[in-house]
Amino acid sequence: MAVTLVFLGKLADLAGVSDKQLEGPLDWQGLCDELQGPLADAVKQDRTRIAVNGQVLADKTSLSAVDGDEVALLPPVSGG
Amino acid sequence: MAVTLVFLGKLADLAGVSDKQLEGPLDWQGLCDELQGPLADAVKQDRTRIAVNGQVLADKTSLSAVDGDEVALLPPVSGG
Amino acid sequence: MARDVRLLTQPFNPGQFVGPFTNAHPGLGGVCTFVGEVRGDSGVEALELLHYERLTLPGMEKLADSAIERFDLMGMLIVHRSGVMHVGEPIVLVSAAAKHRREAIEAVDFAMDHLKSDSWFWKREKRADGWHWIEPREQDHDDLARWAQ
Amino acid sequence: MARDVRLLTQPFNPGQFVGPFTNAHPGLGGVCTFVGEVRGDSGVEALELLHYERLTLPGMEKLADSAIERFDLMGMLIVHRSGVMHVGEPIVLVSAAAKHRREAIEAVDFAMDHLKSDSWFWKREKRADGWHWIEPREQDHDDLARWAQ
Repeated sequence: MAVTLVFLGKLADLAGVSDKQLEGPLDWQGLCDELQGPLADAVKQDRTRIAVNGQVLADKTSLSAVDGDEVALLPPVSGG
Repeated sequence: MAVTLVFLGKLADLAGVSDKQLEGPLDWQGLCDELQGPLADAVKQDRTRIAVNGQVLADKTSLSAVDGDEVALLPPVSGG
Repeated sequence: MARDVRLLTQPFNPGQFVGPFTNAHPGLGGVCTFVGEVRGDSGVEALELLHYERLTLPGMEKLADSAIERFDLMGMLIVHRSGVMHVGEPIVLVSAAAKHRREAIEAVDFAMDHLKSDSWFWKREKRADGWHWIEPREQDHDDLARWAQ
Repeated sequence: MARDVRLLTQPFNPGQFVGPFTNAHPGLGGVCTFVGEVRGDSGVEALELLHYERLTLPGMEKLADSAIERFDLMGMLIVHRSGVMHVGEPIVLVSAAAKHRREAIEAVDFAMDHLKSDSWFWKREKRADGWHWIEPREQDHDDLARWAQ
């Protein structure tokens, strides 16, 4: 069991993978420490949001995930 | 050859027929003389219009039809 | 095929017209379609629409042309019934094909408002006590006024 | 059947959904349908839509529910593609069934504006020089703002 990070849209391109396992617990600072370069910049952008187990966080810096959680990193949607 | 009067919508009910032949020429006064009762009243109403050979008259009192013409009496449309 | 306008006296299946209309416009962005049917409420047993050959179809063709121009459509399809219809039968079908969705949707809205209150049809409804001629509703005139230039 | 929302990963034929949807609502006055396809202009060879299982379908279901309530619909159908699509393939189908035409047309307009700019999809286009991620257009945000309460 771990925290699963899911990269959506262009974040998957920047990460080079569509998902990744991290050891929990994971908070916003821990996430920022984990990511580097353009991927870290994109995740920190205002319009990039975070969902935990399908619930979108109102404030992504309040992230608090534990082993077993799925943390999705959501760049701005382009719509259907 | 004659002038053909065509009664549309409820005017056909009031006339008891859907069309009728009259000897031409036919003007507005001649038409009014020809029709009676509720049918005459309905034709004189502002919202009832007249078309000659498929052309709707801007002013129905300018009617001037000759033998061979089709004169349609058009009550207010109800739409499709 | 920019304009396809038909006046039918027999029941029709909307799908048989919309498929070929869509396929006739390769490269389109979207197709909006409205199908109006005889409603089942309010005790109406049947509906009759009467038309006048020399005005009704030419009027619908002019309406389609003006929608095509106003909304920059690739094409417009109008199929309208005349005659006696029963609950659940389609009365009217309007489809607009366009590069962009808003134009297609607005063109259908525009065409329906005009067909409902400004086309050459006379309508009567059969209820338990017989046939009744129908006048246009106030709401239809209000709808039409939205499109005044 | 008030709400029918589907996320498909394979090409679909709009007619196969609209017919049964219409038949499932006897007594309706009208059905408005919009079908959006991959446009053929501007050098796009293919389009890919990516979705996120835990948000995309639930989001569309919530959208359908809110349209049904806001426009007093008898039913709403939303079918949306995900995956790689080519020119001419349907991307999205929205149908609204209602007693009256204006509600059906406005509900489709509302649902399409939300789907185009406020649904959980990420889009990229393949051009001669490769794949490009697409951001929402300003126009889409303006369209959406029309529906603010």
